[in-house]
Amino acid sequence: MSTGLEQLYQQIILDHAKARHGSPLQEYLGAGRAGESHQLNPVCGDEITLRAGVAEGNVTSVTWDGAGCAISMASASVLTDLVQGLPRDEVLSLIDAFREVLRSRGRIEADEEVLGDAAAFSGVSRFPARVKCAMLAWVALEESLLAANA
Amino acid sequence: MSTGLEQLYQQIILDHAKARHGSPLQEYLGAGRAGESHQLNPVCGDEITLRAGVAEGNVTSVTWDGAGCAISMASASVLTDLVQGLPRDEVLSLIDAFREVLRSRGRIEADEEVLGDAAAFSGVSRFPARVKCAMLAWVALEESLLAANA
Amino acid sequence: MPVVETPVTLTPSDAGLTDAEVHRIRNDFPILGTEINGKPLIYLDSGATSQNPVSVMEAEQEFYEQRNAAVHRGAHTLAVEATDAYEDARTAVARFIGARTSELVWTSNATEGINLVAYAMSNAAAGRGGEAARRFAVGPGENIVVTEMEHHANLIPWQELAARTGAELRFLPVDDDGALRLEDAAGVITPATRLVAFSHASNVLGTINPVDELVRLARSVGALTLLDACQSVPHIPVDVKALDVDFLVFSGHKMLGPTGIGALYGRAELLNAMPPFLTGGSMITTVTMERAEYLPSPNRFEAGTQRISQAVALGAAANYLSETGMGRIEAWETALGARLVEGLEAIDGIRVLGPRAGMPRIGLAAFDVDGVHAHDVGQFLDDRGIAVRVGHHCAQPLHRRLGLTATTRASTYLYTTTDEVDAFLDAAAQVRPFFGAK
Amino acid sequence: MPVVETPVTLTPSDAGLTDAEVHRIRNDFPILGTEINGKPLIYLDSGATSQNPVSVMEAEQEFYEQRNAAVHRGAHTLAVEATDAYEDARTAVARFIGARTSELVWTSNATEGINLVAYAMSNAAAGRGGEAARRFAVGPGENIVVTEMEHHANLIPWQELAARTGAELRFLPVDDDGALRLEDAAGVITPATRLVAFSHASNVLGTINPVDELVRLARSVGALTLLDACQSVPHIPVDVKALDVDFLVFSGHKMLGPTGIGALYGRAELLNAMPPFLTGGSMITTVTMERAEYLPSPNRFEAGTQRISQAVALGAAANYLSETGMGRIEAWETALGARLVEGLEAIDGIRVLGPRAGMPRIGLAAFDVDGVHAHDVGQFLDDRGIAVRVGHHCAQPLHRRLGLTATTRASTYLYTTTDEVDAFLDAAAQVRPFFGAK
Ligand SMILES: Cc1ncc(COP(=O)(O)O)c(C=O)c1O
Ligand SMILES: Cc1ncc(COP(=O)(O)O)c(C=O)c1O
Ligand code: FES
Ligand code: FES
Repeated sequence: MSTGLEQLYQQIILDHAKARHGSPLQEYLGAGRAGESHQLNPVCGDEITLRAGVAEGNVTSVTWDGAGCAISMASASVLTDLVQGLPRDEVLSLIDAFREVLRSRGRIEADEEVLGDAAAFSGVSRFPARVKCAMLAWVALEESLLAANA
Repeated sequence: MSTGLEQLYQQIILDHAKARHGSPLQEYLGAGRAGESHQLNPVCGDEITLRAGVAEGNVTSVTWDGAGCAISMASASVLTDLVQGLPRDEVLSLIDAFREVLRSRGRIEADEEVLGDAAAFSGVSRFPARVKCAMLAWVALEESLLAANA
Repeated sequence: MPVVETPVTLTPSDAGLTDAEVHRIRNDFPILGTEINGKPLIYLDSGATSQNPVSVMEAEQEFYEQRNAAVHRGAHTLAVEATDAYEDARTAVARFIGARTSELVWTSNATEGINLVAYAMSNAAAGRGGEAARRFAVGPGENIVVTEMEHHANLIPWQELAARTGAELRFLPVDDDGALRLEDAAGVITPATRLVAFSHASNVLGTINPVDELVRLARSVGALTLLDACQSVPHIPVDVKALDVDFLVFSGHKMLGPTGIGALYGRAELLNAMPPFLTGGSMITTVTMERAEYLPSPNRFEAGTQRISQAVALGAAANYLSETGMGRIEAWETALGARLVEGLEAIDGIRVLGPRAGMPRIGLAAFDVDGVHAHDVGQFLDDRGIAVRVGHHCAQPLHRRLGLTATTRASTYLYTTTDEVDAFLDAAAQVRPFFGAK
Repeated sequence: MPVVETPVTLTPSDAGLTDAEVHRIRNDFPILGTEINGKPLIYLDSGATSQNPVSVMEAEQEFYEQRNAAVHRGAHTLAVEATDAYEDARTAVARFIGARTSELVWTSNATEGINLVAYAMSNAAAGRGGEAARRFAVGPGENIVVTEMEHHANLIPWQELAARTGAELRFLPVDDDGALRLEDAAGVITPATRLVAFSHASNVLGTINPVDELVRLARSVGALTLLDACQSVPHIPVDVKALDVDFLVFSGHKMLGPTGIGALYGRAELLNAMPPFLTGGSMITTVTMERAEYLPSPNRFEAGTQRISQAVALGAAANYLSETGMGRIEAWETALGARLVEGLEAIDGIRVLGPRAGMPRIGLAAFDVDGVHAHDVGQFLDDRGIAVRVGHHCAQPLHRRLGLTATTRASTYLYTTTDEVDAFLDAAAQVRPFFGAK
């Protein structure tokens, strides 16, 4: 197996693709407000619907429904684990940082200190056709957080 | 001056282009019937309207109005001289013979015995873009003769 | 005229190509010698777009280096030579499908050919083209029929035509295996049907549809027929007169030609009565500020400066295919298609769409891998240098009907070897283990 | 991305090209070294179509030999590389005219770009695109305005749009010299005007129209503007934002690119609100048998497999022009245009159309030779290896207005030398004597 493929599909990604933390989508019954977003990847037709709860400036909950490739599903799952409980503003910075890595075509390495397990998606940046897969849930979260604030 | 150009624009052609025998178009007042045809060369937008009188199986008159290049005008003029008084059927054969030479891309030489001055147009067959010019009046005469018979 | 190289000396036989011939043919395709991810390219995506032989590229280059000029417009020598090359190519491609030269209209691709007919029909409905064009008009109370297996190219233009004119769009459904439910046809195709548009060979299922039957049904109600021949013209012998359809479209890039060119065949009588679609220069006789008179077919449908070098190259491609022999290409690809399906069906957790092994199919197979998304399948194969197509293959309704959103498709051509098919099958068997699917 | 060769090392200056530079540039164009009728080709028909430099042909060939695949559809490596090359080319060409990438739609040629807008407008009139598209709808009581000097490409599509929708087509007349009668504009462009379409530079007169003035007039009545930039984008620096037009079209084959490709620029906001024109694959998000949802611009307008290699080649052409310097090309051609007109005006019996010597004009001149038909003029020149264009140049109404049916046109480009212009003038002076005109 070439390093290319194993860099893309790291074990942690294959595992999360099956585990799908945060799925299925749930009503947000917590304090504060919730925002929701639906994202479609036009290349493949895959979709995700994500709902985020925000209370007192912190992301209190992320749940989602989605159908898609291993990368998109794993990315949503890892994202859910990563952001639960973090301050909303910090999460928005994380999303920016993740986007920057993914768009870098392999030039920028993810900082594991910052992105945690999501750093495993660094390899995706070398596969431009798959960048949207990895970004799908992150864009949905970004929109949800904006909606929750609106 | 190259032979190509002088083969195309033989002196007889340049002369006829100015003389324009048979032009302008005239009412046919003779015996028998007349037929008329209007031909447009879509490549350049040039046109000719030609009227032929036929009496007792003979072409008794050819007159025309036209605007076009030296080749088209000379061809109409030479044609007028050539066919006056000939049997209609013979004229139709002449038209076929002329067409065959013109479409031959230089492979068939015109028979001067048959085509007379019109043999001067042999050179046109080597210039595919100009074949329509030389044929314009001939097609008009062909249609006029068919119309006169209808 | 560009010199068309004879590809390889082939034995004059009606049997399929031989392995040795295919290997010689491959030498004409430089890209087949390249590597992907350090492995030799195994190109199994010819159903999407085919590769170009040297003779096609040379025809185009020779055109630009020696006779490039605007056609049908200039009287100078270059323009005459360019026009000759362009029109000779039209004749070559028309002959390739058994059409007359004036019946072949160049388009950008098959998609544009279908849009051309659809827009000409709504132009007729708006009164353009006068009485002669009445037969193309559609409106409320009338309908257009397609099938449920169509490529979006042969579906959306008709949806839009229906929306513009108030006509209805109907469709022949497929069964759970993706086969056309011909038994329903009589209820769908009615005297109110103006046109039946369907694909010759399906780009997903690999089936060849019963053209005779559908043409007969359409004729019996006075409807026109349009055949989407994108997946047939490149791969099997096609004769428009034998098929007896009214319109037929295909794309050059799927038949060894360049991108940016395709063709619409139409019966001369129809093309000359149909209102124009695109308008502009080179398709007119007389123009005033108020109105324009149009040339007959094919120029009537070719507005503006045309895809000249692309036409010349496509002519060379058609010649390459003819000289190789379409019957022999068909036989070769049929064998590859059978090998694909047998191999895939033998792999645990793989479901092939369309006809089972042993049933007729062209040289392609789309399949679902249980528990692994098609894009992950494609990525896995790409890592081994194997190029396949993944997704809905521009046939979302068909996928939805079969309970899927995306599949993986392997498609062959005259340059595909049995070794390549085997390498692909080998890799396909390792997909589920790699992703831990169970 | 294809490697774009730097054409020649040019001195960084705002002045025109130098004679020496032009001679070096010519080495990049193989066809310019060929002979016609045993004489060196003098190509003065770039206004119809330009010639291609080696770097453009190589970009295309390199594409076919190394990365040919269907774009936006495949996940495999070749498809990714093809998509990158294709989209990089879009960015290069968009930048070349000062547009954003998403504002540049590929078309077959300028003609198709104009048809695209005209059909999108009648689709809007038929209710397609919903409320957002209302601003594009035209109908009875409303009008479209063109000028009397338009190329057929910018006239007939609007005639047809008017005929389809019941709108009126109006035009700005020209005076006896062919200049736009701007003083009449206020009576022609009215609050009922929905679109004003006009050419930037005339392909017959060589004038550059007052874009500012016409855009201001159109804006003042709320009309959209479409600029036919076929004769400007290849020859002078063009910045769509500075021109402030809503739409702009041009053709690749007139700017060192291949045939079969052109582009439509539209303001992003407009393109995203406009209903689609051609429909099919690769321009949709979700498709059912009943309806389709469309992607935003530019994909919304690019149905089916695109002109991929042609886009890549056009990107290389735009880079070649940029690296040479559009300002310097403009200066060079302006000088050639002036030389042409001065020389022609000095010949007995020749009447040049458009601006007199000393007035601004681009590098072309159309003229009438008293007593000699344009096709005979062209033939005479061709015999000396000089390629010019003869006829109505797809502008019949303008010719009729000026009392002519056909003229001869000599047009230059960055590779045209002053010696070529002089050889042409020399030959032009011998036309009337040869034909015995007096
Ligand atoms: C001013 C003008 N407009 C439009 C066109 C049409 O361009 P094309 O034939 O490439 O579509 C041309 C060139 O023929 C032109 O010169
Ligand atoms: C069956 C079928 N129809 C239509 C098309 C559309 O062809 P194009 O994209 O070349 O217009 C394709 C290929 O994509 C196809 O396979
Ligand atoms: S392939 Fe659809 S999201 Fe990855
Ligand atoms: S050029 Fe018009 S008839 Fe000869």
